[in-house]
Amino acid sequence: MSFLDLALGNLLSPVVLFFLLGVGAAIARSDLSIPEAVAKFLALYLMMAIGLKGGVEVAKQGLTPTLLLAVLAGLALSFLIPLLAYAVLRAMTKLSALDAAAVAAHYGSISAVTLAAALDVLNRVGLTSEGYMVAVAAVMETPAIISALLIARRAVPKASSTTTRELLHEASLNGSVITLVGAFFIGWIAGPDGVKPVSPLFTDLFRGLLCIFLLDMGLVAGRGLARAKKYLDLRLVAFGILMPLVAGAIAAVMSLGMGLSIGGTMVFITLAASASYIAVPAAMRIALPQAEPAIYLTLSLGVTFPFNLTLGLPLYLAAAQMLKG
Amino acid sequence: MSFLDLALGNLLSPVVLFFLLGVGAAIARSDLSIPEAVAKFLALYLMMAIGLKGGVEVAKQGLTPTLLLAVLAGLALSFLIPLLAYAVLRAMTKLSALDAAAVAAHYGSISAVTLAAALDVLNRVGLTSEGYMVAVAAVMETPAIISALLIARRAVPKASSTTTRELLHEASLNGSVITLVGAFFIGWIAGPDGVKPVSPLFTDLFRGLLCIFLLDMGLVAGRGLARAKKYLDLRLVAFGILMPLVAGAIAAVMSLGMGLSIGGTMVFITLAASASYIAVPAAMRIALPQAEPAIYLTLSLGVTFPFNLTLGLPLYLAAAQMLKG
Amino acid sequence: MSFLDLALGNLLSPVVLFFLLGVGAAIARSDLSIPEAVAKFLALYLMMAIGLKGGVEVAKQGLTPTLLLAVLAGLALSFLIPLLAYAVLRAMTKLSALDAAAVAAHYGSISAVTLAAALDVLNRVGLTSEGYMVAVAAVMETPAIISALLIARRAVPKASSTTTRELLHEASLNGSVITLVGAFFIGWIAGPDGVKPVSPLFTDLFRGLLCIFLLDMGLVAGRGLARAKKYLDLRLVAFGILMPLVAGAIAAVMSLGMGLSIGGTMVFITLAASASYIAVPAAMRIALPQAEPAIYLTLSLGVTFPFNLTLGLPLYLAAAQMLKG
Amino acid sequence: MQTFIKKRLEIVIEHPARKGLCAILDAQKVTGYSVVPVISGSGQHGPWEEAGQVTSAEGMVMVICIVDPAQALRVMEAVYEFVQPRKAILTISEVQVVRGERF
Amino acid sequence: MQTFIKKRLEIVIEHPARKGLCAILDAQKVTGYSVVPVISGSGQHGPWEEAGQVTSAEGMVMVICIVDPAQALRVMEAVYEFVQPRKAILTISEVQVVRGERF
Amino acid sequence: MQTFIKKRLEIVIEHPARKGLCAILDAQKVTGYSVVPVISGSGQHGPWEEAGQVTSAEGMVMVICIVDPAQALRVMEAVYEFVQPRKAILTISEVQVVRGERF
Ligand SMILES: Nc1ncnc2c1ncn2[C@@H]1O[C@H](COP(=O)(O)O)[C@@H](O)[C@H]1O
Ligand SMILES: Nc1ncnc2c1ncn2[C@@H]1O[C@H](COP(=O)(O)O)[C@@H](O)[C@H]1O
Ligand SMILES: Nc1ncnc2c1ncn2[C@@H]1O[C@H](COP(=O)(O)O)[C@@H](O)[C@H]1O
Ligand code: NA
Ligand code: NA
Ligand code: NA
Repeated sequence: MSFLDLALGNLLSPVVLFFLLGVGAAIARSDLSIPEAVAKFLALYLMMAIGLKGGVEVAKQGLTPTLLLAVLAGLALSFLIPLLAYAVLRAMTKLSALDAAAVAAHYGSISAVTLAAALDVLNRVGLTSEGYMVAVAAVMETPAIISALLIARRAVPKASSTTTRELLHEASLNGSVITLVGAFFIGWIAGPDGVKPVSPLFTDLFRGLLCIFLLDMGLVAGRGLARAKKYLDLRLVAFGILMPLVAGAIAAVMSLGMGLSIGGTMVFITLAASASYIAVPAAMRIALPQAEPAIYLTLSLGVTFPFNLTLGLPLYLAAAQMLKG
Repeated sequence: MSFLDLALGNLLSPVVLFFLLGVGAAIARSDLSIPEAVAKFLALYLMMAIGLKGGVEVAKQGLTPTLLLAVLAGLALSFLIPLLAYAVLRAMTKLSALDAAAVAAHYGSISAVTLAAALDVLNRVGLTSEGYMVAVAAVMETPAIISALLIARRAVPKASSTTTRELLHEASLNGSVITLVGAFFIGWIAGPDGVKPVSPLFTDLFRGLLCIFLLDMGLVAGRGLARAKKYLDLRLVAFGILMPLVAGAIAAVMSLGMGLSIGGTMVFITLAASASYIAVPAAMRIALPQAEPAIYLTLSLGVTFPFNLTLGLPLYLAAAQMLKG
Repeated sequence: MSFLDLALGNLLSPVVLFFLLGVGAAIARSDLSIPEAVAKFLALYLMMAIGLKGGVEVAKQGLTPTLLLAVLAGLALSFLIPLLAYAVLRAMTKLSALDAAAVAAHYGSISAVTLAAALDVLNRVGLTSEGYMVAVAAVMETPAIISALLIARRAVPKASSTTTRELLHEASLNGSVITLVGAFFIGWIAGPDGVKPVSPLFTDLFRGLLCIFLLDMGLVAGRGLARAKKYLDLRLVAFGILMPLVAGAIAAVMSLGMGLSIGGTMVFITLAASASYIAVPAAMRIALPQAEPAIYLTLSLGVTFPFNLTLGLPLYLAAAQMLKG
Repeated sequence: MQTFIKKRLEIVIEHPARKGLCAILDAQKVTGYSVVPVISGSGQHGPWEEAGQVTSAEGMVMVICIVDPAQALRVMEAVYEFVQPRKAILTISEVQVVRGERF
Repeated sequence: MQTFIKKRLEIVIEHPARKGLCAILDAQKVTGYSVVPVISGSGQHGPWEEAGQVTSAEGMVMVICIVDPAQALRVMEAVYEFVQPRKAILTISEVQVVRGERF
Repeated sequence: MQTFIKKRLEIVIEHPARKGLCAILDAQKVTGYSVVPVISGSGQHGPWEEAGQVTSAEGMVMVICIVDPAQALRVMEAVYEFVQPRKAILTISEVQVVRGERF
């Protein structure tokens, strides 16, 4: 399928349409909102569903040496993307060192809902990905936080009173990481037969609940955009679109030597290209309280996420098809 | 089927039984309750499910000229029923002009959960309705609010400091209207194939979640009844039962010239007969803050809704069968 | 199947694995948590699902004289287990009379989630239980509370200012009891055909939602364990494991004369062995405010529940197979 | 703008005891009260969290009641008697209101 | 540690009117405000509960706003005008803050 | 009915920093504290809403702590040091309690 077909198919899928509905409602200042308790629950559900699915795949296919390669590549990306992002931000934009470091952390880490949407795209075109990509996603969540903290400390020695150890504990025990990893192992241990009785919830409802979650993400992103003018200038917006492309390109190059399937390659590119919006913002409020949250939240949720969801995903799939097809 | 069969089948369906359970628990002063976040989420879910279903039907059947007729008829009803209701209330009851106007607004607008229950009744007897009835429902939500505000302004010139424009904005961007309309267009755009992957959530679970929602409605209605004595006299209760019958009869007459199916006719009658309990009460608190909310909430939720759910729906179906059968 | 097979199969089922994940996350001090609104909703859902299932079974099988026997046996157990538990606690541990009475109430009553897990175990090994066991569960919820209050009053005459009548009202109208009983009757009235349209929610999703609920229970239990050291000594922990075994043994003996199936016997033993964690703690805060909640909650949720879930259930099934196999 | 001095009672109390407390306030004929959720806390009985709880046995709520100074003592004494055997915190402070006749 | 005296406005108001109230506070250029949920309550219009509500018509919220004494009267008057025709409670009390220049 | 004067600290602070603040209160050996949710607000950083948020990075909570006047200054200083670099509001007011020995 051509990129245009993929992009159009993506834009017209309920998942993306509900996101756009949310953005529209927020911009029109509708009072539509999803209760916080439900939003948090849906986020948790997505983690469980993705984790279980990955674990079951690994139980079916067994472990391959590619796994180790992919995990190492993911770790490296999560550590290094923040360095790149920081350098670009300091060179191209007027962000302070602290704000730049905080933004950089988001781009090194990953967004689970972007991953969920990627799996949905693959599903729609009839492809699958390696189950262990869930493990890759999990290991990529945290290193970027550490990396960004080291950058910030070097630039502004008094930036943070949190010790690296405290932060490492905080970040690796983050609820969403634990759920993803936990569900992955549960899926692996229980295997296809064990997971079958729970698949009406975790498989059949996946896309429907993803729609509701994306409606909510659209509302939050749309409300964030309202204040974008105050916090983002054109260069920052450009960064929010170019950074995923650059990070995705690096991941694409790395994937060449990794023996991943087309689906796996697309997922790997997506992980690199996506920016965190749950775990990293919370960690930044603890570690770098003086960085402005409106900047990194608006960039990650209001610029990069919508870009990835609408145009990025079909692009990454087209790239993966070109590379491995 | 005769009205008696329909009524009995309706009363013994889990949907109505759970409502009655809720009413009973509330009257017995049980502490049973559904968290507010969950109740709000279920309300949203019903809107999404109804909207999608309607949109998919339109995608399948295409648009017919009846659509325009039905939309116009709905608009007219929503504007005019409040006038009628206001006149009746002022003539028959002791309500003040303000309270009467506020109550009137509720009867011109519609109740989405009554619509959901009507669809469930149709489903049970193996009938369907025109998909675009969802659009009719959506256009009927708001005009009644404007109509009632104009009545109130004429009766009590200082009644409201809200401008009609503000209120129109508020009412038409109400979250439940946006969700219903948005989901309708998403269903239409995505079509049957696009919506299929989300149907385990939005179709298969519909009746089950409706049960839980109705349990909650029963609890709220039952608690409202406890204070009915203080705010409602016999004439108001009579109004709460006769008004839906009158509005439904008008809709039935109008439907004669509209070429609707039996199911569509029943839905149209139900829309006219139902009274709002989400969007209008909130709008009234903004537009007519001095009207007593206990009156209109108790009437709409404690009298008219239970009547419609238990006896009204089978009656409206029997009427539709008589008219179009 | 041998006990070892059963125990292993149980420990490796997603239901138990998610519970262990929750316990692990809590002990590691992860910030993973399930919103309170969602937890309360899941508890309600389990009640509705169990109740409906039981009611439908009764509608299918009709009532048998065993029902009456089982209900009477359940009533007797719920009244008497607190006496036994109180005596053991006063003899074996250093608990004050008030604390001992409060703990005793928990063991006489039942835990609905343990019942849900028991039904899941039966399901996994292809067995069923008598539908009316749900009614037995319902009648066992409350008497233990009254029983414990009488004990407390005798030991500490000024222990409670709540009258028995108030408490009886409070306890029998507890939301979870009402939901269970209500859903049971709805299932019975609506019958298999009536309930079928709601079974995608109440049957198909049962195990998946049970997993999420148990993840939450694991988190709560794990957090409770953190303070166990302060409130529990070794003897109390021993009580938390022995008491279910003793109560289960008594139920097993009683079941000999009751003509229950293997599944029904296992459920009956489980009911006796399980300790309440929703209705009774709340009732104790009202009736015996000076009893320390950390003691009874930690015992019931942190010791007895995990024991029953992991080792108890397979044991009770093995016992039932031995007795009735 | 004329203001009137009133008393503000703030009672942090266990969720299960909330109904009882409100009944006492009603019996004292206070003009009203508002209940605010408490999501976590710590005290002599150690820390607690509302998150994930299915029993409301451990949660707390905060009841706020504005009363006229002339009635404050009476209300306080009735409330104190009820909260005394329970996990609860009762504080009183002074506030000003505009619609003095409402309380 | 030096502290500064400020005024604390506490307004219990109907959920649907919350946006309007916040707009008035913004118009008065207060430095900020916080909104706290209210889950149940009682007053002249009888008792209400948030639980299970699908309409927010009956719920209340509590808006808390710390203002400088020099501006308190102006803010109070604007707020009073808005809340006067509505179900609402407005109380003012005295508090101390450390970062005096923030308010 | 004898009452005792205490201090009421009210701290509106970011959700992610809540654990840290509570740890400081514990370290100061306060007798307890209660945490109340904040659902929306506005300040120098603009308005925010809790609704729909999946990250708790932007939410705020309100921590209420009743302390003895003799310890108030010490607690306040420790709290101030922690909240100073953060988005937070700290106010102190006077309240009366009945069970003076509890705080
Ligand atoms: N000094 C205090 N300030 C504010 N809230 C408190 C204080 N002490 C106790 N609380 C609240 O009251 C609950 C029960 O207190 P306790 O009975 O001391 O465990 C605690 O969990 C807190 O929510
Ligand atoms: N004296 C009071 N103290 C605290 N809150 C009150 C008081 N009176 C009324 N309220 C709150 O304001 C709401 C509306 O009050 P009312 O208009 O008197 O029914 C009540 O439901 C309470 O939540
Ligand atoms: N004057 C104020 N009164 C009450 N709450 C405030 C005030 N200023 C700020 N806040 C709260 O503190 C949060 C952060 O404030 P700021 O750092 O000024 O953006 C706001 O979103 C409000 O929730
Ligand atoms: Na990334
Ligand atoms: Na109508
Ligand atoms: Na038991």
